[in-house]
Amino acid sequence: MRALPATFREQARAVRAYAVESRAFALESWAGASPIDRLALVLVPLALFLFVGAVVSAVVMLGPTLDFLGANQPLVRFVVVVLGILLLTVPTAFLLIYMELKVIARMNLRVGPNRVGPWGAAMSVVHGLKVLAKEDFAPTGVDVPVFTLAPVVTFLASVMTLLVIPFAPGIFGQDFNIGLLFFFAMGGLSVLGLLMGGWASFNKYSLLGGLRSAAQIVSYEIPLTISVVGVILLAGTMSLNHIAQAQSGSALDWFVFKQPLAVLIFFIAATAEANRTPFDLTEADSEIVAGFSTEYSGMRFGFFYFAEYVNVFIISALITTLFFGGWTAPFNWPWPYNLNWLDASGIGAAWIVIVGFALLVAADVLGLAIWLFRGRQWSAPSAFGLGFVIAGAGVTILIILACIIALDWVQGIFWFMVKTYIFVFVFVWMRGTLPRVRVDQLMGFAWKWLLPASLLNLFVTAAAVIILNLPSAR
Amino acid sequence: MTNANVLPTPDKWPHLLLPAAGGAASRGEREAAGEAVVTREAGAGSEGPSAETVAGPPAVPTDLNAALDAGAFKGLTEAIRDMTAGEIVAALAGSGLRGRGGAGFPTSEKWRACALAQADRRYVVVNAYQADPAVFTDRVLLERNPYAVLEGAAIAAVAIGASDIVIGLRAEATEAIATLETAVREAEDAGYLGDDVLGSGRSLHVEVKPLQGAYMLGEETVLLKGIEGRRGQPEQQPPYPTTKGLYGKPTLVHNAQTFAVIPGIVTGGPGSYLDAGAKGGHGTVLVQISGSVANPGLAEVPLGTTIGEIVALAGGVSATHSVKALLVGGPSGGILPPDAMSTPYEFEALEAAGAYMGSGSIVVVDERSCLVDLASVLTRFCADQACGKTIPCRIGLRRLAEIGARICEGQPRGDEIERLTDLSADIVASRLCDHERRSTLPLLSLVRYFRDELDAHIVQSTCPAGICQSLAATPAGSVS
Amino acid sequence: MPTRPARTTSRPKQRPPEQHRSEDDPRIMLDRAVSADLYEPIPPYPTRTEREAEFYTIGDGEMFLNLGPQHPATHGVLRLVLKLSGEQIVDVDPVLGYLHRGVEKICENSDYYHVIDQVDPLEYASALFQEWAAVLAFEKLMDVEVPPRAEYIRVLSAELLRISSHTLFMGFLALDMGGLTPILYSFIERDEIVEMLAALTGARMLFNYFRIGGVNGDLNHEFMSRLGDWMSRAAKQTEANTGLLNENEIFVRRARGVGVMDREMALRFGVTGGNLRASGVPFDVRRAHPYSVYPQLDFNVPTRLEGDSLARYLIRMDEVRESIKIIDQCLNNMPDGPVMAKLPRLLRPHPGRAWGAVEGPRGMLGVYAISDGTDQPFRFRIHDPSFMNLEVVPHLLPGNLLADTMAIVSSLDPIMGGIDK
Amino acid sequence: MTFIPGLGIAKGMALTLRRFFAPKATIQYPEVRPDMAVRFRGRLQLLYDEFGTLKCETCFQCAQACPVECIDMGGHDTKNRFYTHWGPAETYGERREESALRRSGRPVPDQAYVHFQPIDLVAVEEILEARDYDPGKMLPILEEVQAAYGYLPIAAIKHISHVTGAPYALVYGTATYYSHLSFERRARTVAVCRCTSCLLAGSGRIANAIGEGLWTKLAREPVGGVALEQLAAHIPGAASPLVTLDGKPQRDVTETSAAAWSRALAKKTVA
Repeated sequence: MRALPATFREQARAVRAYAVESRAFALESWAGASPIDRLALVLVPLALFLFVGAVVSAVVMLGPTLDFLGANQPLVRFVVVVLGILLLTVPTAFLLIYMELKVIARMNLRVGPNRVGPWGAAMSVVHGLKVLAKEDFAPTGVDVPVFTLAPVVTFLASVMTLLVIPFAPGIFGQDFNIGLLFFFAMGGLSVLGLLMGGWASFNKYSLLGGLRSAAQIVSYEIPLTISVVGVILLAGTMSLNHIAQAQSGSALDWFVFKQPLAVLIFFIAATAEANRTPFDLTEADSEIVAGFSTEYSGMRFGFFYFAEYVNVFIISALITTLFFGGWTAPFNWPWPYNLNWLDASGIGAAWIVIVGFALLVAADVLGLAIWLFRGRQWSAPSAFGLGFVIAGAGVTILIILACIIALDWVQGIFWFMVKTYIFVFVFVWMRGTLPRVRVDQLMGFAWKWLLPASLLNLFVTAAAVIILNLPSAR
Repeated sequence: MTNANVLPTPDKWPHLLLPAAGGAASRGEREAAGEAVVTREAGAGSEGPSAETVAGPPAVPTDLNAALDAGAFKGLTEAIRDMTAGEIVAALAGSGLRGRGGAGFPTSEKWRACALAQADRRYVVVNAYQADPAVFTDRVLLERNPYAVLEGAAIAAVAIGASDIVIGLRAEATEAIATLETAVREAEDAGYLGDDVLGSGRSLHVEVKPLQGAYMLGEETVLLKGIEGRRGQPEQQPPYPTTKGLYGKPTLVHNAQTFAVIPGIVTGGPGSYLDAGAKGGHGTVLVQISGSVANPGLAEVPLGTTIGEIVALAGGVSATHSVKALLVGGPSGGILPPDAMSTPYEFEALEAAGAYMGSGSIVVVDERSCLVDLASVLTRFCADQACGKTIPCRIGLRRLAEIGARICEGQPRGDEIERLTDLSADIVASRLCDHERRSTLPLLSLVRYFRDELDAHIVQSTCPAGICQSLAATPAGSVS
Repeated sequence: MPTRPARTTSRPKQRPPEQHRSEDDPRIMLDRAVSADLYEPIPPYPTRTEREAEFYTIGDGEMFLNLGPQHPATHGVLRLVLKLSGEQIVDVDPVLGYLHRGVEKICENSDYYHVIDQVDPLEYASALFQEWAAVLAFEKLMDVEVPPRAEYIRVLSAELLRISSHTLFMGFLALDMGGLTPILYSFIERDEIVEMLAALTGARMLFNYFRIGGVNGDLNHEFMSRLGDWMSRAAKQTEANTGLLNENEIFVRRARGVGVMDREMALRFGVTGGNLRASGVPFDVRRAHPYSVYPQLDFNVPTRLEGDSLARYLIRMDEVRESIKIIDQCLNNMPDGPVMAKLPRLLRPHPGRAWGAVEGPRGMLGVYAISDGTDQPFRFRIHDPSFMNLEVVPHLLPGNLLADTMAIVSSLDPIMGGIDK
Repeated sequence: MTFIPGLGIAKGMALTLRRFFAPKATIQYPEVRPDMAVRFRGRLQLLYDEFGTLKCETCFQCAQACPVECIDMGGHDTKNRFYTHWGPAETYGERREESALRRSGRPVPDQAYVHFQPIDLVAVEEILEARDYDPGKMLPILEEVQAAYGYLPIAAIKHISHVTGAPYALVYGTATYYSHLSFERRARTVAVCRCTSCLLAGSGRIANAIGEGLWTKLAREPVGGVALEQLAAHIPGAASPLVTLDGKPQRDVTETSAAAWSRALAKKTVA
């Protein structure tokens, strides 16, 4: 009788056993390595090499770099700021996307994303990665150079405007004295990107989208700029930083109370400028599919998408700066209170070391307490870990409070961010509720209503300045 | 020889199948007993219509010589030598012989259909598979008179041009199998069977096929399946086995009793058979009488005699008890009231009375037993034995048995009787084989004749006979 | 151990022989076309009729724009070829048939029971009305008398479905005009109603609940409790949801005076239902050709005169209020008794013709059944209201802007399932 | 129409803000399952009637009609020994590749492959040789195999079906139809006669009582090695409620004593 073959289960077990013991052999042959092994094989030596190189160059080059930096302070400052702004925009865009997803969902009686990361927080990051990973191919018949440059122009236009926005007393990109003008100039550039995108995609829908966006932004640019002139008259300068300072003191000194009509016009015109509902004619889903970005995919579409959200952030920032006092506190805030007495011993920067050491000690004590309290069920490292986390949280809160009290720029950022995100919420709220306006109504409204209103506001403000002989007139 | 009790029958009754009463009395003794034994001579005209007794088969069943003296294989020699197939079938038609399988189908039509069917090979199958476990008629016939059956089958084979004969019977009937095999061997030695039969160049091979199996193998198409070694499930008819039977070839299937009578018809001419039976049917049939009778056993009864006479044969109802009902036709027979004693025991009358000949068994039920319990147990038996091929039989009978069980347990649903009759009508209407048509008889005859006992169970939920435990309202102590 | 014989069934896999690429190989032609920039326009579609020829000749400054069939806003797979000059619509050529399944032919090859569930997917947003029309026609053919309780249950479930269909209509109208929230509110509302009907009929969309001579199942406790709970807050919920749109200036400005359909045009094209009543003609099948128990129910037929998209929207909101009233009445005087008439297992109506019409959410839903005595209908003609309503689009759209096409088409509330049959 | 232009929009915004804080309508689907209505017809499951018996009669119509063969009717037998396909031989003949996976040539474990004790098939070969591999003589073959091994091993049936060419389902069908053929080695057999006169005398109730004692039912595969069978024919001359143990009639078994007798027998017999 022939020997009966072993059952399939046994054969499978045999194959797996072979696979395990042959794993050692696989590491030598690149083909057999799993992806993680391959990554490790490449990155580890590279990291080592770079680390060594950095240490050597730091030691050798430290002296000359320091004095070069010391020599031309403004250039360094500019480079740092530009880097900061560029790095800042993408996270804000992510934050806004996540906020919009969640808020509109809540308004629709839905829950919104809650599967990716805690409460769905990683949703926009995942969107970003997805957009990054997708292939952005150019369909046939597309005018390739214009097609690829369009998103860059739009994104840059909206990012550049961040340069002039005063986040806090000392914290701002570049304090041009013609900050506002620079702002509107950059705003105008983004329309160029949309047009280029629309025209280059060789698709009727995007063509319509592009033309619509051109018409819309151009016709809303005028009331937008005129409505801001009132503020300029009051503040006497176009530099946003000074405008913000002009409104310092309590909430009553904010220009919103002096320029009520201007706020309204500015708000409406700004929504149209950023293509936000109810004026999102450019990518009206139900009519012209996705407007100018119909043919875009991958990171090109990503730029358009982020540009839109950065625009929203900028506009709300501008509204807070121009009319709601930028980084000034709503009531005369007793602080910044001088905390120098804390630093009686004058060790200055050494404080950081002390705080770090204190943090470690606190972590150990807490870890021990938790370990005992838990009756030794937990393993020591996890108890210590929890202790460290709690201690760390406690220390950071303390530091932030100290900064708010002590440093005026932290305070400034706090207030600025609060006000800006209130307006972002309003924009998102509008997107959740309002239907879309028709193209001709949009145009009619701009030319027949907004323009005359902004002119009226300009005339009244000018008259007021002359008659009441306000300080800025002198 | 199984000690089945063969009841003595009055002399005027013909003895075509079994030797005359008195069990192993050899021919010689019977002569000594003074019975008028007339040996039928070939071609002799029948002497008048009155009861002629034909020399019964030899006392020792397998003694060929004694059998030859008694006229065995005479019909076969006549059939082979000087009768053509047409004449044999004509003789059979003249005799009006009807199948003994319970359905009573005229035999000659089957032969004609089988002879006409074009095929290179035909079979003759002797259905000696007595499905009803309580009845031994075929077994006793094979033990007491094997040569008659063999000769009948041989004649049939000659008539339809078959050369293979298969005898299917129960494996439990060990003596019958032994007797048959010795009879076949002796007949082959004597040249009546085997290759060159009586020098006529025909060959007749006989194969005895003991089959173990279920109740269903009594039905002809199921028996063929059993012989082929496949699942015993009936086939759609038509095509009838006469055109497409064993291994797909035309097959003639008859009960053993039908074959046993044929030699007499061939030798004595159709007339002799005609008058050997009262009005209605012709010839005799083996009936098994059991139940509460003085001397239960089986007897050869001419068709048309009343059930009362048959029961009297077995000594009548036992003295201590009175008859309550008559179960005629085996497990799927009809339960008839006592006044059915007067109905003649032949096909049409029984059908009219709501029973049927079936396996030829009559059970006398006395007042001690509960008819509802009996009917539901019989239906349960039929449901268990169903081969399961068709839905109405497989599920319908099971539901029917459940209805019977519910009535016995005393939890009948409101419209039990109407549901019962309605379901039975559906089962009978969509039957594939006779089992479905007959299995509904016990409960239906109960509804027809014993409505009061049924109502007692359903309405007052009492069991007059005290058999149904849950309903035993009557004082205990009644013998169950 | 039984060895399995060698596989003879599957052929060994070989690579097809490498052919020499001939001149007219498409890949060669494509490379040449793209590289040599010889991108001449695709020859125009061969026009057959005179109207088509006139439509497909293009003036200067004009262009064709395909709206559909995969367009996000068309209800199902409707394709509108627009001839635009700038944003202005010059002419429209609707193209139908993308959802054609030959339902009528299938119904003519199936027996009378089977037709009922063939008919459901036609007007899928309101499947019960379609069944009702078919069942009405067959009952006339076989002159079957439907028990009163079944009639009331039919009215009850159908009116519920009408409310859910109109809520859907409101959601899609707002979505086509850019609003994101109303569609969600309407789906929440609709889901509640559909859950209720699932408790009664067993299905959420394609119910297969009506039978010739009655309905499939009687009211059960689960359905009644959910209905009671929903009725208590139905009116308040509808007002809240519509409140979002009724006074919204943007919505009103986009809907008022857009796609005005006057009486003559509506009557000429056979438009029925809400769209007709919005143009001032108070025609409602429930009143004009009363069927079932509607004569005993008192409800009024809301009509408006303006005939624009806003009127069509407001009419449907009024109809929702009317339906809530009808459901109330049904619940109050619901008779008891059987829900299904006794019918033979095999239905062979005597040869004849019958017309059954029902007032569906989108208009008069009719079935014209001809039976020739066999167990399959000889002819099963379905009259669908959306087909008539869509007939009007090529006459309403020219002159409007591209954005208005959405407002007008979705205000007519066409269902492609019914149109393409 | 409101007279103040912005009022309608403001009202709409107010509504969405209220809904912002209102409870949400989403159900976290995989964790929280919606409770479908009782009468919901969308469930994909086998149906049971009010007595809890499975409504499926394995009539196999659905499996045959399924174009993609996604309905497979099969299962383990009541004793959970082997997996078998139910249904007519042609559809699920053991030779035809039932699963698309295997038809695609990939090595997929064959559900019909049954892990059963291998037996020495020489005896079967001899029997088949004697009956010259004729599927027509299936019954005698099976009886002789049962005589040779004491029961009908599945390996033997598979071998018979393979060698004689008869479909496995046919051989399996014949083996299960006849009650004297058994898949289970049985030490002793209790047979109850159910002829009319025995039924009259209460043999039906006796059979149930014995069945309870032996934890088995009539004509079922025996549990404890003692099989309860139905006597094929009444032994002429035996008393009316006839019960036989391995063929020998038992006098003392009556309705009352049947249960005790069968329990004693079960204890005595070791399977």
